[in-house]
Amino acid sequence: ADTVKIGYVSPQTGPLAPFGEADKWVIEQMKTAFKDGIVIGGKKHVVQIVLKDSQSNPNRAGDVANDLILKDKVALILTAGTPETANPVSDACELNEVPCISSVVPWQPWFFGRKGHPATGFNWTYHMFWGLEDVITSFTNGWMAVATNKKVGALFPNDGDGNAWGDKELGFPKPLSGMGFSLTDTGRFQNGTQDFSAQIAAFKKDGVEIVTGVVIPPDAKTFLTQARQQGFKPKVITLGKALLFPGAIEALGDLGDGLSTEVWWSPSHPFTSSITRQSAKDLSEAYETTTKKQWTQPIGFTHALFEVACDALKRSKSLKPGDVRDAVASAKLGTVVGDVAWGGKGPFKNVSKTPLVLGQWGKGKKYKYELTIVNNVSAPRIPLGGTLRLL
Amino acid sequence: MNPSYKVVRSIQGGQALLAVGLALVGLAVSLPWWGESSWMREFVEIACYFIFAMMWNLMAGYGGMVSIGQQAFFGLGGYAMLVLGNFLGINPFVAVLLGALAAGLIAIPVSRIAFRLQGGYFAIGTWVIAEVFRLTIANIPAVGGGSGTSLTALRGIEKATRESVTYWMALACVVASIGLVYFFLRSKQGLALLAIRDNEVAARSQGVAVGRMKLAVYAVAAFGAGLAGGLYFVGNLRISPDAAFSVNWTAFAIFMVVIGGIGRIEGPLVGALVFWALNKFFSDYGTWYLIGLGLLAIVMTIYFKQGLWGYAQQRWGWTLFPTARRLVLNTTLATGLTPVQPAGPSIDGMPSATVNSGDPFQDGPNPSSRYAQ
Amino acid sequence: METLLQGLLLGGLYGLFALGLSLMFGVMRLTNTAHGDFIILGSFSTLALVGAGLSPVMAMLVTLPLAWIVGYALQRYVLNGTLGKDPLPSLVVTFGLSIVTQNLLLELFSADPRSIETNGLNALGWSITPDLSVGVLPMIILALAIATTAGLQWLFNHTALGRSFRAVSDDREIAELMGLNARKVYAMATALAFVLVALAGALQGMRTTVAPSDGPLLLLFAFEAVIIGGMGSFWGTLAGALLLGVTQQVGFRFDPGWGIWGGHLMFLAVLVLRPQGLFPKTRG
Amino acid sequence: MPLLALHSVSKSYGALKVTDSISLSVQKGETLGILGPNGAGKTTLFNLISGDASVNAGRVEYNGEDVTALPPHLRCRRGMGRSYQVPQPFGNMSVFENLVTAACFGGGQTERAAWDTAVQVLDQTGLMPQANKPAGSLTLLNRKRLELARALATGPQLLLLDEIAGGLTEHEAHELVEELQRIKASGVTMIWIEHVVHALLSVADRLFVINFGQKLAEGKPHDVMNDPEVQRVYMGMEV
Amino acid sequence: MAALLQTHHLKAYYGDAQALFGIDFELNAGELVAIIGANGAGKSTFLKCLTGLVKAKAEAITWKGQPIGGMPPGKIVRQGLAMVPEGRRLFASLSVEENLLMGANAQRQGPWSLDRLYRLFPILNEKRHLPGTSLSGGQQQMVAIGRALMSNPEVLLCDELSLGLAPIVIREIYNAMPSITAEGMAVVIVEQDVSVARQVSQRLYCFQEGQVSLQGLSTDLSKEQISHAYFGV
Ligand SMILES: Nc1ncnc2c1ncn2[C@@H]1O[C@H](COP(=O)(O)OP(=O)(O)OP(=O)(O)O)[C@@H](O)[C@H]1O
Ligand SMILES: Nc1ncnc2c1ncn2[C@@H]1O[C@H](COP(=O)(O)OP(=O)(O)OP(=O)(O)O)[C@@H](O)[C@H]1O
Ligand SMILES: [Mg+2]
Ligand SMILES: [Mg+2]
Repeated sequence: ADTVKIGYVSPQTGPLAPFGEADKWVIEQMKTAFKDGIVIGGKKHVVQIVLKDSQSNPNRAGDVANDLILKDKVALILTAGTPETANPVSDACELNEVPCISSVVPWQPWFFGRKGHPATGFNWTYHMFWGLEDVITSFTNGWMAVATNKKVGALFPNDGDGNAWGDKELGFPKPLSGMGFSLTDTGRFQNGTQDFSAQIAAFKKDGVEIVTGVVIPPDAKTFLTQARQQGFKPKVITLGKALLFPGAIEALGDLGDGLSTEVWWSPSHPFTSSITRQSAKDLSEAYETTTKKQWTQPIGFTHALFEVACDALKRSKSLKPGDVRDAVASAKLGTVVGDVAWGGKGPFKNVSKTPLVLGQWGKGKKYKYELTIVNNVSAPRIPLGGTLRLL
Repeated sequence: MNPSYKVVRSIQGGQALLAVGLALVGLAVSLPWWGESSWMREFVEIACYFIFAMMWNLMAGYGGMVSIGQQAFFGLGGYAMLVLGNFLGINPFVAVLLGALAAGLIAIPVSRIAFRLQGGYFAIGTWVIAEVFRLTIANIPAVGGGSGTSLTALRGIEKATRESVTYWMALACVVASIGLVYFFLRSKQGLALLAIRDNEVAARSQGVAVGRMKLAVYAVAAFGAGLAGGLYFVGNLRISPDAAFSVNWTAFAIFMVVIGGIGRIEGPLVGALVFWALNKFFSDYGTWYLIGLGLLAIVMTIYFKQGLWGYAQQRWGWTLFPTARRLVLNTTLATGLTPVQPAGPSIDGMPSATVNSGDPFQDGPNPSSRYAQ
Repeated sequence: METLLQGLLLGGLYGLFALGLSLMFGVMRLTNTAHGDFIILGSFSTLALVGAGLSPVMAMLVTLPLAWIVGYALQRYVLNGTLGKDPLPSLVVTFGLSIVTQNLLLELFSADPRSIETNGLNALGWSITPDLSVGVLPMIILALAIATTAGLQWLFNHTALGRSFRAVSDDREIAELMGLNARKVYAMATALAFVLVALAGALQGMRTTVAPSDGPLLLLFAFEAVIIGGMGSFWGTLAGALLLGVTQQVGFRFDPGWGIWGGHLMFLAVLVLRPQGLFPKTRG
Repeated sequence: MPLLALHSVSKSYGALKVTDSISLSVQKGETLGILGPNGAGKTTLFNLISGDASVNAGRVEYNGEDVTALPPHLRCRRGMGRSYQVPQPFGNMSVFENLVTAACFGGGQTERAAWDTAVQVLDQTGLMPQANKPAGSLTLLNRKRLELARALATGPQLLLLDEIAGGLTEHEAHELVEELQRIKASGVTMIWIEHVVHALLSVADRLFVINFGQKLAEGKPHDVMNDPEVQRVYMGMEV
Repeated sequence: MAALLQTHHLKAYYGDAQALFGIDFELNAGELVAIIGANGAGKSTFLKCLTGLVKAKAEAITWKGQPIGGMPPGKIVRQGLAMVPEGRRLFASLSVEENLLMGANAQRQGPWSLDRLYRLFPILNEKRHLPGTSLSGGQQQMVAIGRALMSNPEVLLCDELSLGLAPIVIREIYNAMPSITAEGMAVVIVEQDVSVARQVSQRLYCFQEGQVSLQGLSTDLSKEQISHAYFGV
């Protein structure tokens, strides 16, 4: 029978490895789901999924994407997990004229980080995730619910996310000052920085009570331990990226309790898979049963990427890149992370948005730390689990 | 007064070799019409490695300057190309050349710092310099800072055109870099460079401007590295400081040169072929592949210093790019210096001089051994 | 004030990085481009032992003698063959070792950054004044750096081993004539350097996170400290390291993105203005 | 005007004063012989003249120009040719190429002209049979010959020769002397350091004796050799 | 009885260049032998072969009948051969006393100790803590000799002892010779100064171009023979 190959690129190793941790499991699940093949253009095709590791390294991500396109000759590439992987993969697809669906990057760093032009957009690359506007709304709403001096200290590194979050126009600074928060941003630092005393000193000096940012997990640990060493105790710590994962929280020991972060997917999200018909809760429980590990947020999105891919391939006239691309572009699908459809105005020609809420880590029953949703202003469909506590 | 003589600078079968070479180039030029686009991409990539290695060889193998910081110029070439293309709207392919030029020019002030150090210190010092460039670029938001940016200048150009132009350009650069190094080494300046490598003190006392020569070689090597960089990123569309200024570029160059044989033009050529083959068959082994490369470089350096081509040259006297000057006297006396061999036709039509006169000269053994350059 | 203090604490760690490099430079004129990777190797071996259930101190006690053996064997069987007037062989070989070490660690431990569990020691702070508090672990590191420097300097100046280090470094041929086996002396020097490297690595792993690809940056810091300090004296190396730490810290204050850049720039400035280093050897 | 004039030049290595305020001048066409015990500072004096070492004090004038601060390669291009006591060949290049290099850069010739010069010098110095051998493979004697040949190939006005006769057989020494006499007759000025005294005496117009970096004696060869101090210090024989 | 130290057709090379072309030499216990010869004749190379610094065939050099050619220098010095190298070559970063102690590395028993050396060269005692290289040439030469003696050798090889030294210093050093050889130590000196060589030695070898051109009892050889062998005239 004919074969259709789907490429998948994510960080399996390196500082961003937690983003790719669940991929192997999801892919196994997909192999079962696709074991009978899918019909494309009237012909049955065996599905083969090729997984490549970007090692959290943008250069490597581009290289493996090129390999997938030129050597493996995949029909479609899926990619997820921070701009460091998704952007170069998307660029390689755009360059080589192969369709690509990406996720787990706020859409601004994905679109503007790749120098996308809102008027023309991209021809081959499509993206599904939330945007900075959502994360700003969720974070600030959460902070306004507790008593603080509204002094915020920011940790924005010199990478795709950090540059977007900290951007004067697109990022945090403008809306924050609009809402009466003052922002201490000491500047972009290198990922893997071993010493945060400069930032800590600046935060202490400005009397910062809220710390936010988007840092990689090891840097969060370095920052938090050094803050403790140097006697800096903010009331709220809401970090993107670093605090998404239970493993990272556990590694922090006692420092982990009460930290908050953005939540893009959880078992309580009210959506179901178009392939397996599992609800979000079923999906996470299935993961926990097989792997004996606590659920993580990327599970939903990895799963959803395959949902969109499967749907598009089924609707595609042939395996010609142009046909597959057209099928992707015309997707209208309810997935386990919400509804996916492209074709809005400006950047939204290539971007489909999914909902976002705020969560907080606390001592759990089943696991050492569990995530509770504490603010849902920007996505009221997602049920609340509690309210934000101070540290 | 002078015995009549001839200076032979070619090898036997040179013309045949030249013909084979030209045929290969011709074949390569036509590749876009019959080959697959993945082949072109592969060639461009290996061409970048090769040009980079060739320049590293010129600098370390001939000039005695062992640098681990050549990625500075690779990255600068790439970024200069990007800035010229993205912001100034210059055709990216033209921008590649201009970027290389920029890298070469920047090398001149940089050399003032780097030349303060010698030997191993020079090596690591140049690495620090490369890091300074990396961090500087990473802190400039206009070029995307640490996350890098995409080359938008190429977006308007059709895929097939882009691919073949990039490919031809890489091919031209490969041929040009071989030609450049070859003719440079054959020239009077090449003689000076060899003299410096052998004995700096004596070279100075024979009137060779050692400092200027080293600077020239450093700048030319930077130009070549910049060229490789520009070319690489034109083929890749996306550039980031970590990729552009990665020490791996130099690591692979060192590997190729050491495997092929340092201080000979054939070295990087053979090294690049070996590297390409290893890469093709083993790169899927990922880290194990890299571990293997590292071990191979170590073993070669300790047990097999002259490299593959050096071995062939010693063993069988092979040379593809003759740069030596062999003196042949125009007499057929049995006791003569060198039997007037039917010296192979000159590979490139370099003049073989003949001066009249006819002194007999002293007896002597027959030194016909070729030797390493 | 706080910047200065934090800079000195950071410099203490760099000092530990640099001492081993300085030792190998000094005795063998060997530029070890794999130095940083060996530091990381030290971190990971301690880390693996802690992972296997040993306490951090026990793990270090196991790692240090192991490092001695590895260093000795490496010099004896690999690096000795590369010494000589031409710097190329030793550079290529150590560079090869760097790649091998990095990828081996990558294979064994993956690219994830990790840190060594110290049972909360790394979060302990010590408040000097109400607004000024420093980490206990960094203080310990600085103290160790100073102690190690003093120890090395003493070893070099006042023991038979130190005498043979200096002798082979001055004139290998004559030293052999005096009955020294230069290859063994070199091996001892590298072994000692490796102990320092392993110590530095373990402490680095406790203070912050380490990943297999961190090595080169550490090599550059160590190298800069050695050159800034000026060749030939360990106190100079430590001073260079402290200066580098303070400069970086000042740079971080100015803008976190430019801190390390500032350190590099200071190094280059020293190179241009005072190529012999700030505290060159003052003997006799 | 003398071709070369040293004005109280001094040089120390650490605490060791190797050249101690030496003044000397050499006229065009003259051959000056330099004698002195081992380690007296003869080679060092050459280094100061050729620019391989820089003076701590004093001045070097060449052709009326102050060349004290001039780097060696420019001094060479102004007409100073030098041979080294410890031969310094370009070991991986052939003898012929060694000479071509010297003629090209020291002599400022085009490559084509340099070939002519090289062939002529090869012929003149009897190195023709070795022309295509790598210089590194030569025997010591031939290396020393190459030193002379290379210095000649730069087309020197002033030739600095450091112990080129050591180890020659009687016959060879005789040939060398004849060769040097020919060079001298062609108008080249020479300074020659030599321990093989009888060879030196048959070419030198004047002798200059150094001991401990200082001038011990200077003058007509015959007078200098009969100087009791020179006999004692240099020949080491009690008179 | 076989000689203490013998060479049989010893050849030596520096890379491709041959420096010694078959040297036959012998030395008996308690003897003082001088080697003379022009620059580059191979005298230093010969001594380096004896001490293992230049490689030689094993059988080419025998020590008490045992082949020692090509042994590492460290082993040879433990057998009892010590060398005072040409140009002194003190360790620049070691003090006078440390330089002397380096000699004791061979750990051979015998009469020589720091104390005894300081008695022989009292000036060194005064300067024991100064860096070796800050001494005058003559004093450095004393350190170099002392360093060799500290290994309590049976044979002392001295290369160009008087090189660069004032005549008065040379005399001082040669005056110390008898007290050095008194206990039966054999000595080989390489000396440019023919008259000194003849005065102090019992036997003489003259080297020319890597070969022995003349040998015999110092008192038997005439000035003419020597200058013929030396200069080739
Ligand atoms: N680069 C240097 N560094 C330190 N000392 C040096 C240096 N060059 C020469 N010397 C010392 O200077 C002194 C004079 O050396 P020089 O080579 O000039 O002697 P020479 O008269 O040429 O002797 P010979 O006849 O043996 O060639 C010697 O003691 C030597 O050790
Ligand atoms: N390290 C070396 N490499 C190459 N050739 C060398 C080396 N050392 C000595 N030679 C050569 O070997 C030959 C013998 O040198 P050696 O030093 O033994 O002579 P010598 O008799 O001691 O002379 P001198 O009186 O100058 O000390 C010389 O021609 C010399 O040029
Ligand atoms: Mg001399
Ligand atoms: Mg000698």
